Amino acid sequence: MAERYSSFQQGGTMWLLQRITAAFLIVVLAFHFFLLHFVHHADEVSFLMSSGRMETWTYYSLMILFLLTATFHGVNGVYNALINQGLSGTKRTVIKWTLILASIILIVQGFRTANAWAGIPLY
Amino acid sequence: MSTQVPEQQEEPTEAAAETETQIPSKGDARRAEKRRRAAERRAQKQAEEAERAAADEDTIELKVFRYDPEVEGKQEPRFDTFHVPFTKGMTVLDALMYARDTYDSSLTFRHSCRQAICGSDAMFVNGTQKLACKTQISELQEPIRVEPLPHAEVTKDLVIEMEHFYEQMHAVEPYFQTNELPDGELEEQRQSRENREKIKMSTRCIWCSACMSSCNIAAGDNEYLGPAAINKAYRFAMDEREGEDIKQKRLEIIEQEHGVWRCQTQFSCTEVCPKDIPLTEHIQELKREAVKNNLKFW
Amino acid sequence: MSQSYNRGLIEDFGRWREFSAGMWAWIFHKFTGWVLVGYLFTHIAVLSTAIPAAGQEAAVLQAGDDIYTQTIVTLEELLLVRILEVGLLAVAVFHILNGTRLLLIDLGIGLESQDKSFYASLILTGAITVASVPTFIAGAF
Amino acid sequence: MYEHDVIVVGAGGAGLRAAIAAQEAGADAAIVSKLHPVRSHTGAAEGGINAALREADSWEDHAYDTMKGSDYLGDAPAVEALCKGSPEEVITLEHWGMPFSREEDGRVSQRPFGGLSFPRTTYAGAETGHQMLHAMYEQVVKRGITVYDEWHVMDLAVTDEEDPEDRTCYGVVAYDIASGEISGFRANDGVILATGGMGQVYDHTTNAVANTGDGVAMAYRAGVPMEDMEFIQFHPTTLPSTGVLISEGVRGEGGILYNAEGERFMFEHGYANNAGELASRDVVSRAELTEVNEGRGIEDEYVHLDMRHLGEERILDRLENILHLAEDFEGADGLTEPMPVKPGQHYGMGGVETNEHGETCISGLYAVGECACASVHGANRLGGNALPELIVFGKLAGRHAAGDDLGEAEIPTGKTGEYEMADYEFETELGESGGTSPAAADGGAVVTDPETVLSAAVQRAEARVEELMDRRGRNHAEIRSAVQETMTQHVNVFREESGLKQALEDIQRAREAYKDVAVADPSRTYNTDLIHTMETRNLLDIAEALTMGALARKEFRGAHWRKENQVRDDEEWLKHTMVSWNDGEPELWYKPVILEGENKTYEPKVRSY
Ligand SMILES: Cc1cc2nc3c(=O)[nH]c(=O)nc-3n(C[C@H](O)[C@H](O)[C@H](O)COP(=O)(O)OP(=O)(O)OC[C@H]3O[C@@H](n4cnc5c(N)ncnc54)[C@H](O)[C@@H]3O)c2cc1C
Ligand code: HEM
Ligand code: SF4
Ligand code: F3S
Ligand code: FES
Repeated sequence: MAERYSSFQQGGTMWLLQRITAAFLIVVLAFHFFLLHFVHHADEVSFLMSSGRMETWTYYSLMILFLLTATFHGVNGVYNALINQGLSGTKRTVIKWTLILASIILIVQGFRTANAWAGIPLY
Repeated sequence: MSTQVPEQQEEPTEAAAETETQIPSKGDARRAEKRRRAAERRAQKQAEEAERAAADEDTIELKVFRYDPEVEGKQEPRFDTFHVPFTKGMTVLDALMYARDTYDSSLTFRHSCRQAICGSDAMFVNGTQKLACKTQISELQEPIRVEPLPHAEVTKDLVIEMEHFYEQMHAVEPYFQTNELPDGELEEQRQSRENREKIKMSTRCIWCSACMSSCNIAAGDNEYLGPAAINKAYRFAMDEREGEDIKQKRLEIIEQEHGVWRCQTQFSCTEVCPKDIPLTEHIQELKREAVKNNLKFW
Repeated sequence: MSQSYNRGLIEDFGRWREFSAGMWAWIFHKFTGWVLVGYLFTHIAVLSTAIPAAGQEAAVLQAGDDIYTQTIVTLEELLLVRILEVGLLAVAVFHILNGTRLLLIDLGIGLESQDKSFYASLILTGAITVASVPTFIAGAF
Repeated sequence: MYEHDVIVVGAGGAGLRAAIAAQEAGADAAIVSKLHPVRSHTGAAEGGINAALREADSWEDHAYDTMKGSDYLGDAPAVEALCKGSPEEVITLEHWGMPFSREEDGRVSQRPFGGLSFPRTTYAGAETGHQMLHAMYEQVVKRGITVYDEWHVMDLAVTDEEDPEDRTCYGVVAYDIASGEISGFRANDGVILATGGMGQVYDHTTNAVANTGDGVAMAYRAGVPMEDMEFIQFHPTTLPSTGVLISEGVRGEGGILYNAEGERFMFEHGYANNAGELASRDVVSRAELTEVNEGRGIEDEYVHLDMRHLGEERILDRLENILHLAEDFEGADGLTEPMPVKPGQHYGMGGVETNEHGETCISGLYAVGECACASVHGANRLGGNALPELIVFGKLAGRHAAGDDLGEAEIPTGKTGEYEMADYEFETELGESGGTSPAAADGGAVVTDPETVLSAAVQRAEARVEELMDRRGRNHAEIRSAVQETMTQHVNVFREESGLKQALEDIQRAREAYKDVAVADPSRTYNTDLIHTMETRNLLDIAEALTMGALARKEFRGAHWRKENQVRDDEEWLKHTMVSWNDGEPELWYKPVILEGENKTYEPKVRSY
């Protein structure tokens, strides 16, 4: 990894990524909420409509990006909060990997769902 | 009037019991006896004062945290109430000194300069970290509650263990380092006015640890460098006279695991700092500086 | 930090009454952040019903009788879910607004008025939430 | 027991500099201080450090100004060492990163100060002392010098030969404030006292609560004379309720002093028709007190310092710090109302007698900083001359203690040079008539083995603490305030014979009372009651010596004003007052002033500005 060759520290990268994803999420989350609660009301949601949206590749990639950033941002946020409260040692390693595992599952599941809508057979 | 009264009544019996069970030294017995008498005298004096105080309008009520690990009756923390005559311009420290010199000479707190420069008397006054000598009584709501700084081990009464704070301060290499000294013996190493202005506020820290005590993160993560130490690092990292390579080293120090990234911009450090140092601003600037620096290498 | 005796609530959140703006902002941001991650996980779980649904007959899908659509519709019929959704909006809006505030602070903007911007985030969150209640509740009865 | 080559007592500017110098000279130096270093009162200094740094300036001019300022009671070798050493020391501080104020070209700023013929006061805002103290402490951290903080040094471990000049100091005994442990600190090469001022002898002072003159009293009891103790500088503008200093800068910018009747008394009552508010510190202090004494004071206590007419903009620009001080410590808003001020004790010119290397007459014992009297300030200190004293003599003493050869000193110490005994008869009994004090010289066989000397001193200290803790008696606070009150009333800016005699009596009474002083707090943990009780004893010794000197010195020189004798008397009084502790009894004597400098002799002239 890059930090082997520079002074770039883990803490700094994560901090920066947390801000960058936050900035990205502001836009996407607002869009997401607006689209699914105001433009289309939540109770009108149906498989086909979702499917229709997902079949546009721009929307599909936006949602995948949304998934990735939100997962990173959320999980990293939780992890950070725990560290701030003094989490350390083995406990910390365990929690770290648990969180990573949970994120992977979440992302895989999200991918599959999106693919199901988009009609991509990979689900 | 004060929470200590029942305990005082118990004390004589306790002292007597001690004499029976273990054979104490003469000194111990005398001390126990003395303690009892002192307590009696104090109770009496306080009762008298309280009466007088009740009659007198211009008196303030002070509730002070008391604890002493080795004195019976003080091992359980309690609050004592003192009534102190108010005089114009009186500070919390003045009131404490009055209470100590008049009612109870065992009331313990650090203080020295009385002018907000030695940093010994940061305390928790009515729920905020304050320098006692710099806090006017007239600005406070009564009764005035005085406690030792939160998030630190209490040594006795209002005195806290400072060692941890000093360690954090020392952890950032808090001394000037430079490779760029001028050649001449009496030649000074120049610094621009702007640069001195930039570091000016950060050099005002008096090591009172009020900021550290107010920070939730420091409370949760004992190893967090804390606002004061990071500010100290800022003071040097931003000093143009130190040179680039040393700045690199400084950034590495503040970027460590328990360094700047721990700060969650709670601002309470900035709010309590008696020297008005914009701590959060300095911490944030260091974060950006660190990121910028890292991007350079990428 | 460990104490050799009990100093009561001095050491922990018992001091909440004495918290200042920045500390409240921190607490709320944390809380809303956690709610959002929690929601993210459940959200994906619920949406996952789309996976089996994709295997169902086209007609069933057309009629909206597929398992995904049914799940959503059932959930949306519950008043509780609607109310929770309003809560979620509030949480998200606050997190976004305060997150923006934090981003600005990280850029060194508006440090002096950090308390004001926190209050502004709170008020704005309240206003947006209230304003959107009708939209959310619509069709629930 | 702890052991180091050089033990420095005190961690203010003087102590820190001494420790650094000793360590640089190869010694294992350690600092023992009752306060953590950054809490030392050096941090309170505002104004600046005098140093002849510029081409147009010279150390000779600085020396001349200092001699004149001292009213010719400074010793030329010491004054010249100060002025020669100061530039290098200031630059050293600068190289250690001390954030001085800067000129456009990046060089350190200098400003004019009272009594100086050139603007040579180098400064860092209005917080020079703070910056200096911290810069030096940082160097101590960098060098890894051991610091025993919150250890109160109780006494010196000194051998007990008959003559103080034959004695040797092997270390100190200290009390760990946090735990109550008493321990010896063995010094292989030397002990350096740097315990700072003694302002607590007065009840109204700009000094810290910790400034109780411990070092002076300890050295005194070990046999080192106190020199020129009667010369006390009173600062005219301190806040009445706390003694916090309002810098001379306010008057410098045009601040005006008014009495209760709204008169600008400096002019209207003719105290200083030319300089007005900007007359020298002693003149303004006396004027203020005269106003109060004649019934024109406000609340019979203070006068007003008004700066409102300077306008908000100018005040905020140059005197912002003052606004905070008045607001925080007196509850007064300098923008909308005049600030109450009165004279307060500020600086003790006298102290432990040393030569220009900081050595006392006891071998292995040094003193530097405000607790020492080398003497550079003579009868009156110039503003900005104390801080250079700390670094110049701190360094010299540190090096000397560590074994560096500094050549032969020119100032004799103890009764080694010329001296004369005083022929003044004191009416009051002085010293400890009961003779209970375990001073170093307590007769019997002469012990010279360091270990024995030290352990005997530790035992005495332990017995002393036991005694104070065990017995019942009165609280030190009443005794301390009795002394402070009489000193403030009688040995203040104005001194007259009857008052001085009264003070000596009061001090003697306080001494009597002190015999059954007791510590009420039974705890060994952070017992400040005990510490203050021990300090009070030191105040007694100092107050007494100070008053003795003041009573005997029948002239008006520098800060010492006598009602009966309104002129400077060079015939009779061009000499240093010395007070020695002779087996429990103070002894008054005099030694000549050295006016011969390296290249010239400083002839006494009329001190006028
Ligand atoms: C308000 C104010 C403003 C001033 N402004 C100026 C100025 O502008 N320019 C200038 O040149 N001078 C100024 N002075 C004078 C100058 O600041 C002092 O004379 C000088 O700082 C004294 O330094 P020091 O190192 O001798 O003592 P301090 O800094 O007082 O240090 C004394 C040290 O000794 C320790 N100590 C004392 N007793 C014991 C004991 N029993 N055991 C162990 N340790 C002990 C203390 O803990 C402390 O660390 C000012 C003074 C005051 C009060
Ligand atoms: C929409 C825009 C968003 C913005 C602007 C935003 C902003 C931020 C910022 C700046 C932080 C860092 C706080 C700090 O470290 O000091 C943060 C933390 C966090 N965010 Fe977000 N965020 C957003 C969306 C989300 C979403 C969608 C989630 C959920 C998946 C989320 C979950 C979290 C969590 C759990 C934290 C950690 C909170 C803590 O400190 O305990 N955020 N957010
Ligand atoms: S930064 Fe401020 S609050 Fe913190 S220790 Fe320094 S002076 Fe005290
Ligand atoms: S209070 Fe703590 S979280 Fe940061 S802004 Fe101050 S250090
Ligand atoms: S007593 Fe020195 S800062 Fe308050």
